[in-house]
Amino acid sequence: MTKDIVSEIKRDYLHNLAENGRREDGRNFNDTRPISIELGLIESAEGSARVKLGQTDLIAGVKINLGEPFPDTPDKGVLTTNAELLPMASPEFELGPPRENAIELARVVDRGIRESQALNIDKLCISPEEKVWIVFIDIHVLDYDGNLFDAATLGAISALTNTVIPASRFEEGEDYQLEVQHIPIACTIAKLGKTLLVDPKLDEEKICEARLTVTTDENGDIRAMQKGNDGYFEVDELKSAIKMAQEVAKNIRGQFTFLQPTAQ
Amino acid sequence: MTKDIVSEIKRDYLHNLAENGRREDGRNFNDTRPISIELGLIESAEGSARVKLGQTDLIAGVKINLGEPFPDTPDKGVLTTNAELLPMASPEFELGPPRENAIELARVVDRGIRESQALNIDKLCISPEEKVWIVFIDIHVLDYDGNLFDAATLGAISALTNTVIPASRFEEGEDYQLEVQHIPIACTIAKLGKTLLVDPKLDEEKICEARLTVTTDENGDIRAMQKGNDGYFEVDELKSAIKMAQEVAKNIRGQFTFLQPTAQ
Amino acid sequence: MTKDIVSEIKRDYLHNLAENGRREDGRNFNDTRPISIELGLIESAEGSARVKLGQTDLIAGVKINLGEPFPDTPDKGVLTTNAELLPMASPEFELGPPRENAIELARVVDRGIRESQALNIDKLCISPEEKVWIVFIDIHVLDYDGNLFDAATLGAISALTNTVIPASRFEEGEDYQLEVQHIPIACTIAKLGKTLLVDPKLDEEKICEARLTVTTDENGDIRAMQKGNDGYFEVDELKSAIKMAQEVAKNIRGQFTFLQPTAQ
Amino acid sequence: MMTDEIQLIDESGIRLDGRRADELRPIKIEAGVLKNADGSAYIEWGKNKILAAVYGPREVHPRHLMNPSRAIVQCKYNMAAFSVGDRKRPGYDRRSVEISKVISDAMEHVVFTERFPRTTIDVFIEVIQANAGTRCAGLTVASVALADAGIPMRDLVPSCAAGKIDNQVVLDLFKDEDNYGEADLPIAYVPRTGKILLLQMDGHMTYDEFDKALDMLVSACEEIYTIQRDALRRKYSEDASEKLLAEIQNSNLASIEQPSILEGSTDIPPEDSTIITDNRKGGGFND
Amino acid sequence: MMTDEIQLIDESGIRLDGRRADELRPIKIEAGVLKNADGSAYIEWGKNKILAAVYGPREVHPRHLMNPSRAIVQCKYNMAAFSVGDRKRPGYDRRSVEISKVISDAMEHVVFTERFPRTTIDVFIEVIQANAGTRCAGLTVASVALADAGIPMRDLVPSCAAGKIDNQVVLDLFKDEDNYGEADLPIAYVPRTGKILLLQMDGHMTYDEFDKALDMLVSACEEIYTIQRDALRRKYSEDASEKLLAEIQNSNLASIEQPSILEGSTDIPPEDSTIITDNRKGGGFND
Amino acid sequence: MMTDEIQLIDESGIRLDGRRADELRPIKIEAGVLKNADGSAYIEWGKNKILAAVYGPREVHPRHLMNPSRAIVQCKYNMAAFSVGDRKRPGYDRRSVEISKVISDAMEHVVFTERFPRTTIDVFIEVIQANAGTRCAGLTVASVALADAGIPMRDLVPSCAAGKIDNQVVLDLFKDEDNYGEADLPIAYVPRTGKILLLQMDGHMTYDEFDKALDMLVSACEEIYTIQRDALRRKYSEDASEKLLAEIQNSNLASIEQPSILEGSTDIPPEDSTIITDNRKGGGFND
Repeated sequence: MTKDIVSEIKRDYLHNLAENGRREDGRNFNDTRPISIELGLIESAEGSARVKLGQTDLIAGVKINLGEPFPDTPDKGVLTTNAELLPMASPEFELGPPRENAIELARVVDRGIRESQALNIDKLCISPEEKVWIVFIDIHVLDYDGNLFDAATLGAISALTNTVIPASRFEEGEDYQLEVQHIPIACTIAKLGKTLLVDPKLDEEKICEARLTVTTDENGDIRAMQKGNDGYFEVDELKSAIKMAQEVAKNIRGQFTFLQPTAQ
Repeated sequence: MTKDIVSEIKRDYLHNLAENGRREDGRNFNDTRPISIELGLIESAEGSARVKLGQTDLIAGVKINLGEPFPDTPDKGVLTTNAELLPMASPEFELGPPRENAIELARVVDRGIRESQALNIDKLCISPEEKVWIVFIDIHVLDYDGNLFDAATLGAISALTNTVIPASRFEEGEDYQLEVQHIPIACTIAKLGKTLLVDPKLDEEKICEARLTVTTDENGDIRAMQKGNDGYFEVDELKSAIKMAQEVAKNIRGQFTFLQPTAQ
Repeated sequence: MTKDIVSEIKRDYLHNLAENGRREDGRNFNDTRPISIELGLIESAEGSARVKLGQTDLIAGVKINLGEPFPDTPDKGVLTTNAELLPMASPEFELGPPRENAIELARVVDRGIRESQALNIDKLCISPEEKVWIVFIDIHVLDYDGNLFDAATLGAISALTNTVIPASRFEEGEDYQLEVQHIPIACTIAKLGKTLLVDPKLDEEKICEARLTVTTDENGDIRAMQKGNDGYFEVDELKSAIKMAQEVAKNIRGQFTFLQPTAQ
Repeated sequence: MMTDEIQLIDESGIRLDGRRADELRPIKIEAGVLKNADGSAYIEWGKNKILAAVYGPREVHPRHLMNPSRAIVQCKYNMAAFSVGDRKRPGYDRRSVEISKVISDAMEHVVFTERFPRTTIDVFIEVIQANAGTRCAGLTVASVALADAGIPMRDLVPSCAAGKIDNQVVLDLFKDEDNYGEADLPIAYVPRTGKILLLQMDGHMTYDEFDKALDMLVSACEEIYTIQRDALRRKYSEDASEKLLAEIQNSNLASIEQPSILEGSTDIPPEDSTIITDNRKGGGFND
Repeated sequence: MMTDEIQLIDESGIRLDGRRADELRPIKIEAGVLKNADGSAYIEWGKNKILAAVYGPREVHPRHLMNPSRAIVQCKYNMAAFSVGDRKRPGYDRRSVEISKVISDAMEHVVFTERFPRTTIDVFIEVIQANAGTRCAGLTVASVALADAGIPMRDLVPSCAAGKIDNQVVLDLFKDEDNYGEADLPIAYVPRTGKILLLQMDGHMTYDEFDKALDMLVSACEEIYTIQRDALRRKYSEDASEKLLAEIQNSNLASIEQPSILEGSTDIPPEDSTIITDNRKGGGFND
Repeated sequence: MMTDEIQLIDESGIRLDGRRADELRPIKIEAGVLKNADGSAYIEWGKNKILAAVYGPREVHPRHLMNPSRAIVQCKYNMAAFSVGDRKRPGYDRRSVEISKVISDAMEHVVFTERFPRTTIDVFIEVIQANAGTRCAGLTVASVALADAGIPMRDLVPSCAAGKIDNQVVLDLFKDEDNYGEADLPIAYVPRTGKILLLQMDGHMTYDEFDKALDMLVSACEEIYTIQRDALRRKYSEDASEKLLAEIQNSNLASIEQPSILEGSTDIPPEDSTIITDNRKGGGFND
């Protein structure tokens, strides 16, 4: 994601636009691109969602296995998140084991889900020290036009809301719906010069000095944050960014009825 | 195995020969090179064979361990095949984990053995879900002069015919001979222009447009096939190739008395 | 550790010095550099030591886990040694999995500890075939100025002398001091021309034709040796080198009171 | 492959999913489904769901793979972790390495690789949901993606497998049949030229069974070829797609100096091309 | 992060290790502790023990990472196998890859990278003993090592984390608190310019709690900044270190044509440097 | 290495396999056993069965290993999966990396590497069946393979191990002895020059025991040296092999301008060679 790919001309153009209160695609600074979510498209998965955020396109799939708990949390289920930046998604993505960017993406999504306590991992324990459900979230990025953090977090939580625990396959009783206690929504703010803007598309993401991903729950509480790039935020910018993120997340929640906890 | 290594001159020469019904080493199109098989040369292996097919030279070794079955086949033994294109065998082979060609070789050999039901994997189960025999076939290629598929399959099945299950080492009773139910023989046909020829040596293998490996059992039934290279076969060529392969396999069977099932 | 880094001029200079009975830093041929050992500096480790041998600087840490014995030694604990040539220690060290030199270092240290029977691995068995103590020795090289073999062996044995088995953490009774039966000391002799010299610093190590590491126990008996580089020793040189190593080891033993067996 | 008690074909010759022995599963192909790729396509074949994307011709990495006289075609077949019953560990395994190789060989035959020396044409096949027959479906959709990328090629490549269940030769096994089937025979067959570009087989077939299977596969590939062409027709304007498909029809007559209209939209424009059109995105060619 | 029965703060607001809510653990930094590295520093922060070493500017490997217009800053955060309770497998894992990335981003902001095109500045952070807060301690010590290496930079970068235990916002969690804490908020904050260069958070915080934590962190970073400067003062002669620190103080005023005195001692001398001094080893600058 | 109740030497000093303390296992060497390699040899040493093959001098990969002033010698020792009791996972492990290193060092000493700057001489040692002592047998057969490849070299390198069983120093442990032995001392010793090129040891030996072992090893290496020379004699015509061996005999007297007849048959002909002969394959030199 080197900045050299976007030419200096493009950089100046986008900065000038921003100084004049505008964005290349006509959005306001606090507008996201159009979001579409298709649920349950993968029958082989326990839960799934395809998210399109503008032209960023990805699938999140949930698979659930029976396994052993970690020794230091013998009475809790296991959650594990992986992201694949498929080489089909961008000429910049390469074959091979996940690089830095894929690892960061997976870890930021994971923290959003984990720290919001979206899942009750106590309930994923069947028999302490012996048998627990292992929840795998796999993000496959198909087309990359910026802001994977928000799209991937949205994919992950959406897939979880339609996940069925395949208990019968493992002879552990009947299948049942996975409970989702909280709905984390990630919102990424990019900083261009003095401007803060929401949901950066690829060109904006490449030239922004800094970005901040803020994942909030349905109460607006902060559950995870990640600053990126070699630029900086001042304290006031940071506070504004968080408030923007809270607003946007609320807005996204309103667009999709399934983005609601199924359990308390 | 890039074709660029053999010069255009060599290519034209071999094509011209083929058009005139001849091969560089004087063989007929349906002749294999001389085959020698040395059985049981590796005392540390449960079974072994060294196969020389012309100047292609390899050792197949069988090792047997006690282990657990795969969860989805709890009452069956395990067969696993690996091939090493040792760098000593050719200046083209490199150190490191197995590449594409070694993987394809191992998988084609494996399919020949597995799909012909050479082994009765039900009988390799000692205690369902708990203990089965794991049969490792390892092919070590020592000298490479073309047509590894046929030589390696011959090595694998020959090694299996002299394999003893080391039961006493694992305190599972007395050692006993591994039963071999079927004898798969692979025969590779190369296509040069309009000519089909059997057992291509390295030069022929490098310039042929396409090759077809056909593995047949003692009844002439087809158990595995693999087409290679970026050329094509027409339907009639394909049928001729299969019939050639059946003939050649029968011929090879006749050369070695041990190439017979030891069980039904 | 290519020799080309030290220029020919440096090489000639050091050879000339040696021919005249001198070394660059003024030491006699059988002098080691100053040695300092700090014990127990790593609280998170079961045992630890930081060794400075001149400007070579490393930490040896011991961690102990509960685990299963190897199948072929069901009634013995497990000892495993690893060395990391951290890229911070030298511009020549690279990131990534351990290379040849790190592997050789770990194995030579390991042999010194193992073959001297420094640990009584029978006593590290808690329950045969089921539970044994696994002793991990990790060497982290922080600054590299030659002769890692001696420094690392000294670090490993020093760390072992202050190691406490963390039995209580694994609910196996109270913590207790690891017994050390023997104290192996490694001494490396470098050969420059006809000169044998002890504890080569980096410049000497780079230009020496051959080196010999001799690990001896408190009785002067030989427990491990490793010759290095593409030069040679004659039989008489070899014998002299071993005697020098025995002398030097005795000398080092005298410098540190804790370098004594804690058990017989 | 194993024989078992389960009956897979009933007395009237109908299979578990209601098909006849020589009947394909429903196949839908859509071209041009991704933004970044130079070409792309999506296939649903029964319950298989597969995306293909093409990049290139572009620079070769690592450089030692570069061929000074032609392009290389590198297909990479990959299964999503969630595409199968038990989660698959992400990344290429031995099976996907082999499948990638045989698919690459088939594609290399139809692409006019000699026009793009020193480059690579990368084809990524991503199996999103798998239900037996993914290598054939993957190859089928990959050749549509190549056409969508404007890569000049001799032909589209339809692919299909036959198998054997309850001792009968049948077309296009789905997963439950594959689990209990006795043989699997995937091929790629170009109807217009009669060329077999991919062939693998495992299981147990007599020569006569093979012969019967081959007949079925030849017919099936003709059917699939039509579906591939229809996908391109739907994607491009009537006029453009007719020209495009006519070109493919005649391309085996075309000399290298008369490339198919399919070409264009490539990073490295071929010197000898007479018509360069970007038929991938926007403009008059789009539906 | 989990809530539990254990009480981590007593009635009078004192934590398990005797600290108040807004109190840092003891911090000691020493500059110039290694021989081979171009610059180095050691930090003890509570029970954390961390070394940092700097090499560069030097040639980039692998070469495709090279930036023709500036240096890249590559920080590698690594934990020793024996630095934690259960032995850690040697080598980089996913956590250390992420931490290395966010630390590299922060360092890249302060280094005058444009002066050393086509080079890399490598920073190795080795955690010898870990007790929560290692990424902040690692970044803190790394910027002292960079200064010790004479790399021209805009500023030192102090870093610290706040957290939440027993529902209260507190500064600088140690391990026992971290195990049972409800949130963790590491930042890097440059007091003189008010720039936040690193920020991560996980756990559960209301906006108001975040606000309170940020206040604490800003104060803490000022305190740590002083400790960093003192470490350089102790290492270098009074005169040299005053000049050096004054330079850092004013370096945001300095144009690129007037580099900080910190520069020098680099393999590739910048063309525009007016004062080149080796302040790493020997000579008058040493204690 | 462990001591146990099992008696490994009987009262009359005879070992389990009938040998005396200072007796070698039977050794057979054959040169020139592979077609593709530039040189090759096969050894049976007791129950050890080992092949060695040589390629080179040839281009170095990866290129950063290249030495501008001489050839590098890269020996790779590898064990076949089926060469030992429990199947060995294919590929290089830590043990084989170390053995490869010490063997490479020994070979590098005897090859006239300065004649082939910027190249590599690759030696592949493949253990087909292992029964203790494979590194010595591997080095022994590798130097015959180097000679067979026509690589100019100072000498052949015989290698052997001594050990200690039942508290006695004995020569050339076989597997059962090795399992219960108390020490292992492999060396490579060139009889004509008295040079020790490889030496490792583990176990427990007094200085006097070491001294005794060394005496045994020196004699043993003389014996093995003869077997190596006989292998070359059998391979080449009487005349050629005598010249070849005489050359090796005298090669330490030979200046670099008078290379051994062993050279030739290399891809990069040395400029200073006076006699270039392909003594590997066919022609009058063959048996």
